[in-house]
Amino acid sequence: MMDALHRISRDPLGLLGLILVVLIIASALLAGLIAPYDPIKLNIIDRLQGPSVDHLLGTDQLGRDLFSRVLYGGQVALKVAFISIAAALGIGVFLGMLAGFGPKWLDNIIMLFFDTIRSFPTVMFALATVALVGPSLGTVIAVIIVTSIPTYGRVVRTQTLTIKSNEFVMAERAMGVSTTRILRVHILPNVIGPLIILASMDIPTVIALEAGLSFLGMGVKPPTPSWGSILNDGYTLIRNTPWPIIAGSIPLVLITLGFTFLGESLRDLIDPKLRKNV
Amino acid sequence: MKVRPTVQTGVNQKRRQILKATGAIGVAATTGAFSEVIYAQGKKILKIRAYGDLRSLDPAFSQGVIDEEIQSCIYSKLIQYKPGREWGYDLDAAESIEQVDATHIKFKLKAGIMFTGGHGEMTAEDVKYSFERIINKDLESTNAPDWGTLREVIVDSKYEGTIVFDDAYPPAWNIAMPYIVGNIISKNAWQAAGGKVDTTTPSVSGPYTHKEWQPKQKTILARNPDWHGGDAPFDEIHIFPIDDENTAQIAFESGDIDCTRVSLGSVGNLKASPPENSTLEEYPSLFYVWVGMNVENEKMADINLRKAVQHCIDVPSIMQASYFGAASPSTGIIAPGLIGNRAKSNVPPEMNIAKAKEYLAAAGMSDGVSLTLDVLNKAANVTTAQVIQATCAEAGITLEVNLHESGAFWSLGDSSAGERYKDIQLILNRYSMAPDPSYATAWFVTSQKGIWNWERYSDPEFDRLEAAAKAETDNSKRDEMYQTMQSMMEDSGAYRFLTHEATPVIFRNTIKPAFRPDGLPLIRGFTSA
Amino acid sequence: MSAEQKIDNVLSIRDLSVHYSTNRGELNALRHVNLDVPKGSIVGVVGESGCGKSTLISSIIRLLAENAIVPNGSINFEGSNLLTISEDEMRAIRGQRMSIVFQDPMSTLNPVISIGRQMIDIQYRDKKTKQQKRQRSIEMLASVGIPDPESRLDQYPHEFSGGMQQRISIAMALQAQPSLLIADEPTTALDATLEVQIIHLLKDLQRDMGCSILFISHHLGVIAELCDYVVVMYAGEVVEQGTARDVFHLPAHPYTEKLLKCDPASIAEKSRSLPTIPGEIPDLTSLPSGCVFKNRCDKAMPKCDSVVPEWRESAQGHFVSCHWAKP
Amino acid sequence: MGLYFLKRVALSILIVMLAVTLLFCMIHMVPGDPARILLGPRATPELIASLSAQMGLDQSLPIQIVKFFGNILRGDLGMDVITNRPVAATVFGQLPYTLWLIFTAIIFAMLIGIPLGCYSALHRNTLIDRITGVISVACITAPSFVVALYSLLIFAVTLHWFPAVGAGDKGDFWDQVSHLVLPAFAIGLSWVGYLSRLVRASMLEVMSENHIRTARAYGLSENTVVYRYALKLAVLPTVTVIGVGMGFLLSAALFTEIVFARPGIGKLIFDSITTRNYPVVMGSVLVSTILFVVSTTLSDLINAWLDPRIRASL
Amino acid sequence: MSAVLQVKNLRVRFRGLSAVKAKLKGIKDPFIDAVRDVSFSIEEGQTFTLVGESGSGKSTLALAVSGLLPAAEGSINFLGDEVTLMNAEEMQSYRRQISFIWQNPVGSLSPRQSVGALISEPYVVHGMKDKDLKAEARRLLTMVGLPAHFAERYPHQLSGGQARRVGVARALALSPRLIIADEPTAGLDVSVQGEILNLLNRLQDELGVSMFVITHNLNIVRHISDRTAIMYLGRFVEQGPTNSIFAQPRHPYTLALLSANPEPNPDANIERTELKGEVPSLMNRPTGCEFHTRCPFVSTDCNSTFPPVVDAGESHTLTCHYPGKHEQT
Repeated sequence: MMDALHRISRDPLGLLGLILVVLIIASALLAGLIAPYDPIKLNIIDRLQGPSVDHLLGTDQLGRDLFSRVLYGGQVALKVAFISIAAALGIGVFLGMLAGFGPKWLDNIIMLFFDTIRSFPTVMFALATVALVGPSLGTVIAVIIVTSIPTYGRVVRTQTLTIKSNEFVMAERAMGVSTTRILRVHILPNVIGPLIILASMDIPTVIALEAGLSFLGMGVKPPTPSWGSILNDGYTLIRNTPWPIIAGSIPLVLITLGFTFLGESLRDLIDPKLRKNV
Repeated sequence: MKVRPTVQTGVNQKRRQILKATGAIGVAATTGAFSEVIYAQGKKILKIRAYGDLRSLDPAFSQGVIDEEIQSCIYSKLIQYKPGREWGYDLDAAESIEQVDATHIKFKLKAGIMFTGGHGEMTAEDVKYSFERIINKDLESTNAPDWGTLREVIVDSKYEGTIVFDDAYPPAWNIAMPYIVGNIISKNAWQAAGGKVDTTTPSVSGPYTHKEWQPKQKTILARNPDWHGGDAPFDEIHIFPIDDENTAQIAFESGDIDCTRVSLGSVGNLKASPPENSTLEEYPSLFYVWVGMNVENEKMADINLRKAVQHCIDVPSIMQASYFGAASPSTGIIAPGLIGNRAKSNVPPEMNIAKAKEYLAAAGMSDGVSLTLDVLNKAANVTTAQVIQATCAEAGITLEVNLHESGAFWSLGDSSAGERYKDIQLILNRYSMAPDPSYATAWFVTSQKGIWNWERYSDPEFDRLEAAAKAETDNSKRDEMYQTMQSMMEDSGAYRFLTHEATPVIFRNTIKPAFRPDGLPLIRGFTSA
Repeated sequence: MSAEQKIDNVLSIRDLSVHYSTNRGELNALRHVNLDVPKGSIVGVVGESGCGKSTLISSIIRLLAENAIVPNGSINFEGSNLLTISEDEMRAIRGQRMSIVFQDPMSTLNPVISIGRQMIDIQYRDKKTKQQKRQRSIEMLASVGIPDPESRLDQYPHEFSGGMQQRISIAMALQAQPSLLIADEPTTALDATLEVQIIHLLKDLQRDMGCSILFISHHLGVIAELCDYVVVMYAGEVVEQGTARDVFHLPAHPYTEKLLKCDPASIAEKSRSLPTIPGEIPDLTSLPSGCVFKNRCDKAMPKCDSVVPEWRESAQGHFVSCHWAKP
Repeated sequence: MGLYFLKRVALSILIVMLAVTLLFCMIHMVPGDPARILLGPRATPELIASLSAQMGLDQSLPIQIVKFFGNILRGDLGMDVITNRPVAATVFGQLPYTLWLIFTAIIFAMLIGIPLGCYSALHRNTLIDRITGVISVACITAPSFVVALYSLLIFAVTLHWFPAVGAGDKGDFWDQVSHLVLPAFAIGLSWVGYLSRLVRASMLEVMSENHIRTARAYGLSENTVVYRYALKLAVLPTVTVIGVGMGFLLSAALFTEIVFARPGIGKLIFDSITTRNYPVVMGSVLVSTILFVVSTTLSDLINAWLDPRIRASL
Repeated sequence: MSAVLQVKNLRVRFRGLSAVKAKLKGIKDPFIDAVRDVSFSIEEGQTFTLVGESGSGKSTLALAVSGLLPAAEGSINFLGDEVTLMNAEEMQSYRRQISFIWQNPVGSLSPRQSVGALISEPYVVHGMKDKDLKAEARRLLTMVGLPAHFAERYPHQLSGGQARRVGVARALALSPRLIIADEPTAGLDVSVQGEILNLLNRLQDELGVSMFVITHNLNIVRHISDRTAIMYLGRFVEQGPTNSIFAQPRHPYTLALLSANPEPNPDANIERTELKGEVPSLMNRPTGCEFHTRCPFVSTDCNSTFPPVVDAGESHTLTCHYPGKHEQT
């Protein structure tokens, strides 16, 4: 671990990524301490202000402090990203290993399921889901989980197939090791490391998707501050003030840079062949 | 005189130069089938935005303003809305028209109004066909209710006829004859087409003909050379469906369209620094926006709670936050300028937390209560909901805002689709409106419960008044009746009226537009400046 | 192989060191290496994994990894020092006057380009028509024993077996009739019966074309059979070099001696206890003082601990770096 | 190869059927009655019932689905309940716009992204590599609706270089091209970043392979090595990613089609779902899944064309 | 001395083509015989060696013997029990009694497990968790000549020779009756090869375990093996006591293999039997003697009739029409 950190710190972009990620996570976690204002407190008189000493990023149409909203929005973003990616990873890993290690017919069925899900445009699936259960943080998370499962599942399947053909798997089987133990003890640890890197690089995509859903009015419930809803507010207010869009974009760009560079750096460290068979 | 502004022609040349200079930018080949070139110089083209796309060219099936904007250009009516700030009408196909008694309207058509496509001259027979087919049950026209109590049209002579109602129906002058169901079509052509048409039309009689519909792209109208009223002012009219208001404004600024409604949020900026060569005009609007409360919901059944909510909502704040100060608070559901508009509401627009708390105490909810507010997921609604949420919190009412996409939202109160209507507590709603008060009150009668009356408000007196007012021909009495009805709604606590919004429009000075008093464009009335 | 004979050497490496900068510090992959390849001869380089064979090859063709440093030494190839000439000059040498056959035939050829295309591409310097180049490729394939070369020219590497791929690699390497062919363990990935075929092929081609071959292998038998001269490497150093006969019959360095002894192939009698070289190669990032082999040498003496043995001629044309070696 | 196609087609049909059924079921569970939405506020219950029957909504879901597939076999996608035109006319009227948009965006992304990635890979860890790295990653992030809006404000409103809305006049090629530039840019920008990172990574990987060392050992010029020997392999993953990316592209197209008021299938899907226009939902889902299946098959074929090893395994 | 393992007429097949493809191409038998008609036995405490080149079916045979691949025909008898008929439970107990040493020293060790965990895994799997796993790991490490602290290392931190020792330790954990070693010296340097062979020999002497060694390296065979079989295209072409095979190779293929091993002596004058061409594909085996396409001594009838099994005495058998023909030329 320390070794990895040390090696990342030797790669300037990796270091930049690490710093950004730490910075953003810390600012989201400590939003309650850092944020100068209540993110949902209205102040209609001071609405639509530009950046000033009082409001670092200005205020939105309800006079709420954008800087505070951006900080709190980080919590939403990270919540969405971590919960949905963790769940998608969990299910994707399970199904992917099953497909990769199981019998051919099961593999075929799971792959068919993956392809079917993937064949929907994400937004169409999101629309249908939102229409079904209404827009909320949970819906966003659910949509992301379902649409990400095939991606991870496929990677895991390919990895599992590769690992399966490795000699050590045969060695374990010859020893009489059960399939579940092989999957759990011998394959999972080999699959999960690279996958987490892949997933970390997906975090920005997930956050951007949340922004997209907010744009279509299908994001989180008001008044929860999220980067997506800030961006969406910014979109409607674009002719009044550019600041909400800027405020919403800054963390998005930073977190993307952060996770991508950190992920790439880790990937180069661990397995350069990772992205090949997505 | 050129209608396309010179600036824009310049833009176009510049654009082409750039394209030629940069090469094809990686795009190859065109899609073959395209034949016409309509960029010919010297054509007068009006380019205007509509907020949605064409759905039908059949008056019996047209769906509201979007279709009507097109149909009113290609069909003739007995009377047309008069452009300007005051509601009124001009004669169109009718040479004369008069209300002879409560249930009879006599008209005489102008001679020589020709239908295109060789379908001959417009006669009273065509009027009869046009109006009666709408109320014919077999046709299943969605617009039948607009004709109210219409019974029949009697053909008196080639050009003369009488419109006969079962009961008095004053709205015929406001929302029937000059509106969707007032379009006169060629009986001949329609019967040849099988009795109804879709997005094409076999024959027209207005200043323009329907030239082409490019779905989700534009509708093109071309000058009708045979129009009885002389030469229409434009060679072509291009109507662009653009739902996003930012885009619409950008399209205007970049010169792609000549006239559009702009968002209320832009009004301030546009006023402060108006784009060159253009005019911004503000019109009131007929829309009405209110917060409804479901009187049958277990929690909301207590009138004190409903009254508390009424007092928690600060309309001026909403006007600022959601409408950028470009709209004013409303007193009810009938907009200023229409019969029945109230000067003042019973509950003042400003919030009164103290009073709200009193009502809460009376309802035994001093410790606070949590409620839900259902909202359609459009920006202004979401903002409004957040303001309401914030002010309600001050009185101890915790509001959970539920967003819905349009399909789900519009079925919320539908009692034929499951039990969801029972869960409605607070709902932020916005209905559109035609310029007759009956159009507004019709949704709040007992029989509309579970259809459009989502508050499930019910009062026999209201129902009685609604029926009577519709048939009242004395305008001052009508006015009084509608005012009373709105007071009853407000006093029930089930309604907190917010606003009628506003319609700011912007147009290029190269054209002379024509708007209804509510700011909707009367495209056939547009001329070049 | 003395200084006087230098003129006859196609390749002569003097005092070459190559270091890699790594996370663990500087890795001394090659240290003060001397090596000569006389004209028209086959020189075998033998050594176990980690002895620096591949670094040696990479430095000769000047395709070292990015983190490599060459602190000293020279590589003289037909009169020019490969370490100082320009990149363009070096490119002109590669594939023309010096070419190479790599270890793993499966990954040596570009999988998505046809054999013919690859063979024609490397003749880019020749001012011949495409047809002539193609003809030349067909001839080369025929000469390395590919049946029906004309039609196979349009096939892709994966359509050939491993043995065939290695033949193609050799054909490509010899196409320009280079004066030096570097063969990097070209038979390791092949079965024994194929290995024999390839060795014979190499030997025949070398005789016909008169080129020199620098043959790298860990297989002592192959070296003994094929090579005129042998260079023995250990832990980044050349510890011994001489004629094949000298080195195999009279090994002068204890490592060579032990290596020869522990090859099971050289032990004809069944033995339940084979000779070994106990211990491991020292860590190249922190080398011990003195002789690199001392920790595994049973002849080690106190001097070995402190003094790096000199590179000297122990017999006519037989060089060694060991304190025991007689001058 | 023939067998591969048979299998592929069978699988594709299965995927399309599954996808259509799945989404159809989802939408059907959703509240919201198309008849009501369609008929508007003045509709009487009788009218609604009559229209529902006309649309076949009074039948059970499985029957509706079976009927739908049965009709497809007869080449009938049903009637668009809003305009009363055949769904096929609606869908295929919108499809070309989106296809051109996506196609242009991808070409744009490839023309910029692939050389950029190559350049970065070849100049690894130089300042330029790091700068292009930061820029391309920033490109990946930019939500397409924000890019769309800003490109409108800059290129249409301020600079007047390109038109703002619509898809251009039929028959006027340059007009259509000029209408395509900004939306394609808005969609393509994130792909520029994505492709450049992808190509950089796979280029780095390919450049470290043995056969590249061989090519260099033969003194092939660096250009030949990179652009003829390495690039062909390095773009393989890119082709796959683009093929699979069809779903994302359609989503991105939706945003730009809204912002640019452009006709297109993305917008059509959005509108038909929100209006519960079931026949159009079914028709457009059908078309978009077919699009996905075709694009993945196409990318497989392109991969096979580029890589003889894959060709052999087909 | 009794046989630990007895294999009779074993046949292992794979599906070479999918059912549909085979139908389309009109091929009746879409299967490939990777191992065909193989019989041999391994005696208690002895080493049986199988020699062959890549693709000859050596590893397939080993997997089939251990029950990891199904046998299509024939019998595999382990200490009186028929392996091909075992149920899951019996198979598990069979697995306890045989163990493997795999070809790739590092690659056959699960990469994310520590050496200690790897070595003690057999106990965990076979329900002996209550054993002092750490002590067992120490014991086994010592047994194969590795220091105890190696238990904390991970496979990628090991050299080839060390990894191979770990593999041996693992194979010994459950005190098996039979060890199957697939290319135990592959990928190792010459000096390390000797160490591993000595280790295997020592352990066999100490523990009396039987061994089934697979290799293509003839040089090591004579030092470890009691009995040797030569495999070509999935068949045994020659089999007999190791001494006899080395002293008097009779089959031309054996001859070629033996002579293909250059001696580390520049003066050695090898009379080499060189083979033509390459190994034919299993998909279309040659008619008659399957070796005739490459045989330097091929005669007219070799390509038409399958050669008889020739007994060369001392339980040394071979399949050839003209055994020992090279001696006449």
